[in-house]
Parts: sequence; structure tokens; C-alpha cells
Amino acid sequence: MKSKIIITFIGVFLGVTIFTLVGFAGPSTAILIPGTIGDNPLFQEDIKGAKEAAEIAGLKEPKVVEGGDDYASYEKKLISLAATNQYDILVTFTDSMADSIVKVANMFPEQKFILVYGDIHLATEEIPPNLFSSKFRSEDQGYLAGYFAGLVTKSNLPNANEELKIGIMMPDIYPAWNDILIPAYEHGAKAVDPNIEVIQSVLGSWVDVSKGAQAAKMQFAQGVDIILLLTGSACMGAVDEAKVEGKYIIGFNTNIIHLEPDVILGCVLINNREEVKNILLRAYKNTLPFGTEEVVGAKEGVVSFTFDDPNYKQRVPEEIQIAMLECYKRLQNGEINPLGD
Amino acid sequence: MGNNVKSYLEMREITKTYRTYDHAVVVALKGANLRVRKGTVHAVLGENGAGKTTLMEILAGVLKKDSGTIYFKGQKLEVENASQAFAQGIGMVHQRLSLIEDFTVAENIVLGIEPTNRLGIINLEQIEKKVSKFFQESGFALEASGIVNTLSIGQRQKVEIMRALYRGADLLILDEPTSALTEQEVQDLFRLINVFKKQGKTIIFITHKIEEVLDIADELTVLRKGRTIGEGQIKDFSKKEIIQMIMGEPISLRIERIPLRKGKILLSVRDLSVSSNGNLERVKNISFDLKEGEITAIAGVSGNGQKELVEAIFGLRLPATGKILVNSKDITNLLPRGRREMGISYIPEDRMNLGSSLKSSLMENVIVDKYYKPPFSERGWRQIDLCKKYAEKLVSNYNIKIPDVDCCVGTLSGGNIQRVIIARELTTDFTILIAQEPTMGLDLGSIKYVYNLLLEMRNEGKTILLLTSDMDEIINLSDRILVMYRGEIVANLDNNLKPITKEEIGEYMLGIKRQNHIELLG
Amino acid sequence: MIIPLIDSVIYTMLAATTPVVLAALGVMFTNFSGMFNIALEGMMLVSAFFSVFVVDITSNLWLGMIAGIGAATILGLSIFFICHYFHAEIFIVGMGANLIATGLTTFMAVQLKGSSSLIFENVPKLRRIAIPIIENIPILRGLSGHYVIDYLAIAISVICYILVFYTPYGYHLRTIGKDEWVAKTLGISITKHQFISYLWCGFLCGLGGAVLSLPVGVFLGGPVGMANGRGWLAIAVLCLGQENPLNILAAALFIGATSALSDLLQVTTSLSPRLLMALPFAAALIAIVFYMAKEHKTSLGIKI
Amino acid sequence: MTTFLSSLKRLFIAILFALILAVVIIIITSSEPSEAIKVFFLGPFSNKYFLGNMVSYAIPLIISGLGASIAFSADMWNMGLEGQLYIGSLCGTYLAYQMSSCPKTIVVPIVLMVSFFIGGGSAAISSYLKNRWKINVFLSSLLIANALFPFVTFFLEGPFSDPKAGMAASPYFNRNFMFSKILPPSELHSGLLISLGLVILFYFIMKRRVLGYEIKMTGENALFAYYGGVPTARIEMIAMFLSGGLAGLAGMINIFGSTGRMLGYMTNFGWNGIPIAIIARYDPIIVVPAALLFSFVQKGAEAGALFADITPEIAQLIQATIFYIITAEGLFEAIGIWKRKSSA
Repeated sequence: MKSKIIITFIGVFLGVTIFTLVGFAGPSTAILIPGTIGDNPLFQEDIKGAKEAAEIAGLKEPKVVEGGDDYASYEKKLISLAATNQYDILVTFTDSMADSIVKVANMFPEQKFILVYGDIHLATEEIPPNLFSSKFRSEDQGYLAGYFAGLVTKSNLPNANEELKIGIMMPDIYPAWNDILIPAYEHGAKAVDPNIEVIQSVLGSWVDVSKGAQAAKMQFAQGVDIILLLTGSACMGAVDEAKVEGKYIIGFNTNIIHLEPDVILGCVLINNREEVKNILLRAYKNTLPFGTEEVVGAKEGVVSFTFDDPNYKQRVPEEIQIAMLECYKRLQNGEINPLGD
Repeated sequence: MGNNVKSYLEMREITKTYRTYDHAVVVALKGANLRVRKGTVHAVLGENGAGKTTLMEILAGVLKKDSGTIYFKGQKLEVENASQAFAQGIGMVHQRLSLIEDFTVAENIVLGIEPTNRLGIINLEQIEKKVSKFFQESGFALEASGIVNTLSIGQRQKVEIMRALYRGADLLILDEPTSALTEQEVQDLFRLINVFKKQGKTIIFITHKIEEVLDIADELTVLRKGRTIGEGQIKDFSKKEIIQMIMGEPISLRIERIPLRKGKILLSVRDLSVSSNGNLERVKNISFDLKEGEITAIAGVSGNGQKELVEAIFGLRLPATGKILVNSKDITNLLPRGRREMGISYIPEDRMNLGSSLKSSLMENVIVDKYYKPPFSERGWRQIDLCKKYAEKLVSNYNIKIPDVDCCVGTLSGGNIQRVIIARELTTDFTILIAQEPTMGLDLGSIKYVYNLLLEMRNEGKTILLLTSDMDEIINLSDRILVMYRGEIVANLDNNLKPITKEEIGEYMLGIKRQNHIELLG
Repeated sequence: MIIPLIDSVIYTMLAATTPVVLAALGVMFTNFSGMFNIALEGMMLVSAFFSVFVVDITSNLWLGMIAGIGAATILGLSIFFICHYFHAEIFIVGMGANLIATGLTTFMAVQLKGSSSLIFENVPKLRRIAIPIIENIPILRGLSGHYVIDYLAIAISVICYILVFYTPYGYHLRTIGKDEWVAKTLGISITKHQFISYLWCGFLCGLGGAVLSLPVGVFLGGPVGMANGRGWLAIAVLCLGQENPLNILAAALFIGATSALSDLLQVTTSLSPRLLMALPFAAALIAIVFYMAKEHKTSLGIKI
Repeated sequence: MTTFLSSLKRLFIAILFALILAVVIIIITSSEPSEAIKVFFLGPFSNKYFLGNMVSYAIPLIISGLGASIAFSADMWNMGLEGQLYIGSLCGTYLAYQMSSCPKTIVVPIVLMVSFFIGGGSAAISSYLKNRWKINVFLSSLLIANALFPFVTFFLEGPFSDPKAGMAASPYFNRNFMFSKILPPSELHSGLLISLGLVILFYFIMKRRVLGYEIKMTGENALFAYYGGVPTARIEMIAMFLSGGLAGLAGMINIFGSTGRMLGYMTNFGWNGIPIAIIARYDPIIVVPAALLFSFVQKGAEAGALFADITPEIAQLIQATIFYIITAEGLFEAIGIWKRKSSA
């Protein structure tokens, strides 16, 4: 009897202690950025999201490791992070990490891994049980941007010209952009008018701003009146050029309208901050289904557009705003296949 | 301070040390003194390396002295650079002419003190006018707008003298002005010097040729190994005494040369033409043969194609047309290695850049022509110990002063570097030797040694092609003299039939005389 | 359709020329003085960093430009002093300076803002200046609407030409370039001219760096850097232009034209954009081969 | 021998400077300097994994450092090592991919040979241009390399890309071809033996073989060497070829050793070979510690980024500063660390 009480007591004590210890120490998180934070506002948002999640859960601030420019080192860094056993959850991003994270997840079955906006199926058919992957439907982004560009180039906006040409500019060539984003952009534009032509420029540098300006100049001379700028600070040169030439820009991933409200008409957004926050919070609550993949896009509200931006509301003609909302709804309802049929 | 100085110029206890490549210290001047009276022609004499040029370059502000004092016109003279020396009235004409070849005469004359308009812009026409006027006033005929590289050496030298005068030189320093000139040009120069003297200018004249001193100078100072050995009026000294002062000990340069029976042809040059970088034809259609047991000298004012000719023979320069044959085999397209294997050996004039590698050790320097042959290497493996022994043998045979054979050649003095080159070039199986200024920078004992060595080689049946600016060397050593003028051979003189005089060679060198085709065949 | 294209090709060509010609003129001065500076890339980079950084602090473009020039000059002078006082080989020091410029700017950017890329939002930016009349003439229009530094670059080329060929300074500089011995015997101080040439190089590369960052108000670090090979192209330009500033300008315009062409072909043809990126470098190499084959000019005054 | 010792001293000074500089920068930038310093210095040695990775990172650096040394010894400023590494690796990887069904013992040597020859060939172009038209090797190798980068990347993005990679990268070749690991779980692979073998080989070539003498003489005074009978044009060609070849090998050995495919972005192994060669004063043996030093700084900074608050940029800054300081030879003389031998 006595012993039972003692055992129960000890059991409760241990349980409470363990619970408090776990609760106190909590799961710790490390984030590996495959690249440099500065080049990519997306990563900055990701980190903010992760920090918010930790704050809400009352945990230590996540450790952020910048991968730098040596692509070959990311995998080793991920292994190092896993090998330390200091972190419960390792988060990393993009398609380029898919292969590595699967490999490392298999190496360290006790460690939990999360891949955000990367297509895990590039690496494996069978997702390791300690890995959760969240993929963004970048085709939704591309389609929205393309539809908007199409509407603008056909509109009566003061700087929209007669020619049915829209542009897209990227700092470098990426398979994910080439295979998904650009075709979706084209589809979006062609949904407005099948005669719209898409012109693309690649800068070949993430940092050469003047190159961005010069490439934009060439596009405008070709008759392009609106350019979608993919990530990369080098593209900032194009904003400046568009301002001088009196043309339009569509921002990508983050809302940059405030930089040049006259020029940047709209931005296709990715609410990755919320998404990262949600994923991590679920992970902290042990509700994240590890071993599976989630695909999020317009439907989940992760991909959206700057519908609420005051500058957008003020400067973009109402009929375009309405058409965009309509398009967004149809995307959410799955009525549109952004990549065509 | 300067009150007790009576001379126009007085240099006291000047010392100067150089740091050569690899930071070795070379003492050039160890307390040299010089006193010059106004309105005289003062000769500064000494062997090569005695410190004459260093002393004068210190005076002209080109070099900085380590210690010592200079009084000039009764004032203590401190010059930081050459333009300050010019401002004080000291102008120097260097042995190596300091003219920019692409610039015009006028541009060269005003270089450093270019007159400008208020905006700081140079008006070239105005300068040319000004320079022309100055030339006319000085009684000097030269086109101010001519480009310097079209001028002869003598003319270039005059341009430099004019520059010194244009900049207001009262004291004119001439550093070995006669070394590249012909007899006739030398006489011309001496006339000019006399004119300056009459104008009240003071001239310091550096030379190692005693005859010239006796001809023109009033006073002399003799330097030896960085010290002033003697000074005084020319008339107080006999020629023999002067030589003794210069050399330290009397050595006769007379050498016995017995004419040999001519052997077979070893090297023949056929219709050779060589162009230099600027597409200028430096050597025009030259043909000659070199025979066994013969020393052939090529005489000529420098810049008349001798350099290009030997470079073409040795393969450092590609000929435009023509052939070079060794033992009737065509070597025109061979690399220097191939030519060395055919028995050609070459002592070049430029011993610092071409004749040796200053960064490399002595051992590496002396095996450069044979490193790939056994026993210096076996099946591609270098035999380093053997190479070292070989180098040590050369060091002792040729009396090269070096701590050990792994030392950099750059740490050696000029004379020692020349010994390294001679040692390498003569310790090999050659039949043809091209010797360019072989005794430049050597002391008298070594010169004699080299002369004997060359004659010994000749007597062994080798052929030697000698290029030197020392006319005495040519006349003493050579069996045959070829004179080059503007890229052509204008004379083929046999020194064994009757002794040739300097004046005779000089006439050919200046292009005053020219042999006909039959004479040229010899 | 064609005319706006020509306009923008001309415009882009001029814009791409500016940093290259400025750097090439800078290295021309150092080449004359016998201390060939290869750290152009590094000098442009530090200027790009410090100019935009100071503009962010002071909100004054001119101060920013001066800061950029100052930073480039300090780097240049450090090269000069290391070579002059410590007998280092200029070439190796130049490579070191390039590395340190990349390292330092990236490191400082990260320390200051936590990111290797500095994007300043509310900084004044260099404005474009339209030339009246010309801005309305087709084809010539490309000459208008550049930044003040672009116009300065053309003016500086002409000034350098006058400086090199019609002033005592230029004569002295060319004398040193052709024969240091002559300069020495005439009392032309070589060290002084080397020092001045490094000031020039700092000034010109500083301007060249400022034109990369000031118009957009960003500095982007990283291993390649904003200069993105322009410093190396400048050396190629010097090789083509030799010692004449106007020839250098012409050569830089040629390189600028290939860069503009590469951008143009990207948007008008289906050629691989990646391969087109090789165009300026390949064109520079081919031009040098043709030039050297034709002229048989001796190569640059560097002993390499 | 004396030059060897002075090169060693020079390296020692470099290490000293690196350490002092690292401490200073960390103290300035870190919020927990003592922890950061500990991680920076001891991190790379803390366990087998990090130690192995540090040595593994040094392998391509050793080889490209050797490549730079051999070209610089002949006074050929090969600035295109990165490009040669690139093109050599691309061709090697392609071949390894195509030969996936062949046995490893055949594939590895053939692939390494091909990388060597392609890398060497692209370097030899520069020496040809120099001999033919006196075009600066420094300039031409740099321009060729810069033109090669996009060319190679083009293949990795298009014709020879792995669509699953999510970036410019070649497909993996047969995993069996990979070098065996020496110190699992670290990256360290048997390519280390190859690199050390190459060091010894090139030590003998440079110090004992006729070719080494020829390269050295060509570098110290090419005109003199030519006059003396060294076929300098051929030697320059050979030196450039070996240099580019080693760069190609460096890339390919790294691929065989750690990545298993070619990644389309700069690794900087070629570029870093240049300062390594200069710090080592072109001495093949000293290239090894110099490369280890570079690798240590790199990995120390990475460890610092993982376990403390050091930013990875610190590595680049320290490496650059070491190199910058080492360039000022006279500095050491001024502070009397090493004396030059002088003899009158």
C-alpha cells in the first residue's frame, strides 16, 4: 500500500519533473538558410516567422545558420547541425535542399526535419518519417502575376502601351522558375489575351544592380510595359529604370510597393512568415504530421496578392482590382489550372 | 663656412653604398674628393667601377650621397633630385643617353621644365620655335621637330648637351661621352667642348681613355676603388704616371698574336636581314664567313645593327630573310639550345638580364647550357651534387668571389658576374664563340687573362666573333675586322696583312668610306 | 520599334561603359608610373560600399561620393605603401587588396545590418540628367538621361587626354612610363608620380564604384561583388587602348557595346541567356588577339 | 634548404597573424567572445567529423595550390584556375556519368585523366597566345576563365542537368565510383592520398627533375633561360598545362570524394589556390600546411557560425588579411623576424 503510494508519488514527481523539464527546455530549433539572408527578403520573413513561433511557444530563439555562397557546404552544415544533438527541429528551405534533407533525415532518424517551400518529391517518393515538407504552389504566384501583368498591359493606365508584351526578370536561372513559374506566368497573361508575349531576361548575377537597370531598359525598348521581378536584389535596378522610363513593375514574394508606389503596381505575395510560424507551432505542439507533405498555395491563403495595399487600391483601376479578385477566387476554388491542361 | 673654399666646385669625403638585388651592400665611394676650378676642362679618370659615374651622379642629383659635403660656387650644395641640380646650374650628360626616343628633339630638350600657358597647357609649336631659336643662337644645326629615334648616337648626344645648356648649365658633366662615338665624332665633340670652355663654362669629363685626357683636359682627378688617388694639372703628370695612378700597378696590355693558317669555314651567314620591333630593317643583306683559328671583330658605332646581327646568329631574334650555316648545316630555325649543340657559345653584352639570372644561384647559372646532358642529369633526374662540384670547380678556376655556389648571382659585383658568364661560356665544347664586350667592367689583370684565353681558343682552332666598343681591343686581338654601318658591312679588313689604324676603321664606321664588292670579299 | 531599340542599346552601352572606362583610366595612370594596379575590382567595391553607406547616414549624395572616393583611395594608397616601403610585389599586393575588399565589405555589411546586402529605403539616389533637345531626337536620345557620373566619365576621358598629352604632368608621366631612367636623370620624382597615380586611381575607381551603388541606393556583397568583373574588363580595355585615354574610352565603349548587345540578344532572340553572359569577356579576348596580332604592340608594362 | 626554411617561417607568421586577427575580430563582433573563440579554434578539432571535414576541404585546395605554384614558378600568372577547374570537372563528370556501367578501376583513372587534360588544355591556350602574340597570360587566362563560367553553367542548367536538383547541377554518376571514406562519418576521402601523392610527385619534379630546373629558370629569368638553351616556349606551355591540369584534377577529385556530381556554382577552390601558392612561395611541400591553414580558418568560422554567434564572412576576411599581410615581405624584414642572407 505504502509502496504503491510512494511509487505513485515518485511517478507523479518524475512525470511532473520531466514534463516541466521538457516544457522548460522545450524543443529547440535551428534554421539553415541555403544562401545568404540579405539577397532574399523571403528568408528574412522566414526567420521572423520562426522567431514569432518560438516566442508564442515560450521557447528559446531559434538558431539561424547562414549557408553562404558555397552550395556544396549546405549538406555538411545540415549534418553538423544534426550531429550536435542540440536541436530538436532542423528547418531548411528550397528545392535545392530536398536531396540533402532526405539524405540527412535518413542518417539521423531521431532528429526531426522540416523542409519549407521545397518539392520533396524531387528527392524521394517515400518521405522519411522524421521529415515534414511544405511545398508552395509557385504556379499560383506565377499565374496571378501573369494575369495582373496581362490586365495592366491591356489597360488604359497612363504608362501602358499598345504592345502586348510583358516581361519577367530573374537574377539567375533556376529549374523551378523555368519549369513552373515562367510557364504559369505566361498562362496567366494568355488567359487575359492569348496574343500577349512574355520576354525574359537573366542577369547572371544576384548583386549587379546596374545590370538589372540595363536589362530592364532593353525590355522596355522592346515594348514591354510591365515586368515581374523575381527575387534578387540585383533586380532593384529595374525599379529605378522603370521609374525613369515610366513603366510598371510587379514585385515578388514580399510587398515592396512602398519603395516606389508609382512604379510597383502590385506584388504577388507568399505569406511564408505565417506559414513557417504555423508549421513550427504545430511542431511544438506535436501536431505536425511528420512523414508527410503539404502543398499550400492560393487556396490556403499562403499565396496572395497585394489586394489590401492602400497604394494598390488607389493607383490600380477598379476593374483590374475586381478582375484580380475574381481570378484569385477561381484559383482558390481550383477552377484554374495555372500550368494549363 | 664656405669662405675657406676657393674652388668653383669642391666635393669632400663623399661616401656611397649601394644595395644590390638581394640587399647585398656594395661600397661605391669611400671618401672621394674632387676640386674643380672655374672655366677648366676637368677629367675624372679611373677604371670601370672606380666610382666615377657614382660621384658625378651624386653631383647631378641623380643619386643621394651617404655622407660628405659639396660646395658649389662658394655655397654648400644640397640637392634632392636632378632638377634641383639643374636649377643650380649643374647639367649632366649620362653615358646611357637619357632621351625619350618617341619624343621630338624639342620635347626632349624641355622635358622637366616644359613651359605652359596660363591654363597649364603645353604649346608644342611654341616650344619648337623656342628650341630652334636656342639652337641657332648656339650655332647648332638640328631640326627641333625631328623624332629622336631617327638621329644618330652622336646627334643624340648633342641633343643631351644642348638640353643641359638650355637648362642653364654652367657646369657640364660628360660621362664617357666618347665611348659610342667614332674618331671623327669625337673630334667634333672636342671642338664643342673647347667652345664651351671659351664661353666660361666648366666641364667635367669622365673617361678611362688617357689619350683623350691629354688631348683636351686641363686638370684631372683619378679615382680608384672609390677613393681619390691623385689630382692636379695635366701638365704635371706624364702619361705613364697617369696610367700608374689609374691602374695601381703597371700592367702592359700588349699581347702576342701570331697569324695562323686559315682553316675551314665554320660559320657562314648568307644574305641575312633582320628587322627590329618597329619593322625597321636593322641588318640588311649581310653575308660573311668565319673560319677556324680566326678572331673576327665587328666594328661599328653602336646601333648600326651589330646587336641584331649577333642576336640573329644566336637565335634570340628571327631573321627576316637569309640563312645561317654552321659546318654547312642550316641553323636558321633552331632554338638557342640547338645552336649551342652545333658548337656556338655566346658571351652577351647585357650580363644582368641576358647573360645571367640574378635571382638564381651560381650553380644554376653555370649549368644552364648543359643541365640536360649527362652527367649533369641522367634520364631526366638532375645530378645536383655533381653540378655543385662542377660549379665549385669553375669558381676556383675563374677566381669568382662567392661564399658558396648556392648564393644568388645577384649578390655578386658586376665583374664577378662577368666571370661567371665567361666561365660558363668557355667551359663547354664550342667551336664558335661570339664575344660581346667580353672585358667590360673587368680589372686590368682580368682583361689580360681574358685576352690570353681568347687567343688560346683561337690557337686551338676555334673561331671567335668579337664585338666590342674598345677600338684597342679590336686592333690588338682580331685577325679580321668587319665594319658595319647602317646594317651593312662596309669594310672587310685583314689585320694580319698590315696593322689597321683606328682612324681607318673610324672612316668606315662613320660611313665616310666604303669598300667595293671585290674588296668586301676579302 | 527599331528606333527605341537603338536608343536603348546606345543608352545601355554608355551606362555599361562608365565604370569600366573610369577604372581603365585609373589603371592607366598606375601603368604609366610603373606600379601596375590590379586591385580595381576591390577599389570599386569599397567605394560602392562606403558611398552608399555614407549617403544613408548623411543623406547627402556628394558626401557619399566623396566617401567612396576616399575609401578607394585609402585602399589604393595602402597598396602603394606596402609596395613602396616593404618591397612587396605590386601584383601580389593587388590580389590581396581585391580579396580584402571583398571580405571587408561583406563582413562590414553583415556586422552593420545583419546581411551582406544593404538595401536602403529612404536614401537620396543619384538622379538622371536629361539633356534638353537631345532627349527628343530619336537615336541620339540614348545619349541623354544618364547620371552625372556618366557624363563626368566622358569629360574625364577628354581631360585625361589633355592631361596626358598636353601638360607637363602628362609629359613627366609618359617619360616615366617609357623610361624611368630618363625621369630620374631629369629630376622627375618617380615615387611622387607613383603616389599621385594612386590618388588618380583611387579617385577614378571611387567614382566607378559610386556609380554602381548610388543610383539605386543598395550595396550587395558576396564573393563576386557588385563590381562583377568590371575591374578585370578595365585591364583588358587598357590593353586595347594602350596609353591614350581616348583610345581607352573607345575600347571601353566597345566592351560596353558587347554588354548592351548581350542584353539585347537576350530579349530579342532565343539564344541561351547563360551563354550570352560570356559575350563581353569573349569579345574582349578576341579583340585583344586581333589587336595584338595586327599591331604587334608590346603588352602592358607589367612584368607578367 | 634555406628558402624552404624561410618559406616555413613565412607560413608560421601567417598562422600567427591569422590567429591574432581572428581573436581580435571575434572579440569585437561576438557577444560571447570566450565561447566564440573556443569554438573557432577548437571547433575544427573537436571531433572526428569536423577534423575530417577540415582535412577534406583542404584536399582540393592542396591540389589547386600546387597548380598555382607550378605556373607561378614559371612566371606564368595563371588567373584562370577557377575556370580550368570548372571545365575540367564538367568534362570529367560527364564522362563518369556516361560510363556508369564500367568498373570503377577503369572509370576513375580515365575520368581523372580527362579532367586533367581538359583543364590543362584550356590553360595552355593562354601560353599559346603569349608565345604567338605576346598577350598577357594574366589577362588572357582571366578572360578565358570568365568566359568559361557561363559556358559550363549552361551545360549544368540545360543539356547536362539533373532536373531534380533544384539548382544548376549535373546528375549523380554511379555512386560506386566515389572514393572510399577514410574517417567516417566525416567527408574525408581517399583523395587525400592522391593529393599527397601529387605533392610528393611535384616536389620531385620541381627539385630533382630536369623539368623543375627548366620551370624555375624560366620563371626567374625567361630571357636568360632561353639564351642558355631552355626551350622556354615549351616549358611555359608545360607549366601552364600542368597548372590547369591540376586545377581540373582538384575539381574532379573533390567531386569523386565528396559531392558525387558537379554543382553549378563557384567553389572558389581555384581562386584560393592562388593565395595558397603565394603564401607557400611556390614550394610544393609548404602548399600542404598553407592549404590546411585556409581550410582551418574556413571551418573554424563555419563552426563558429553553427555553435556561436560568428558570421561566416569572418573566414573570408581573415584569409584575405593573412594574404595581404604576407605580401609585404619587407614588413617582416622591418620587424626583424627573418633576416635575408647577404653577401658582398
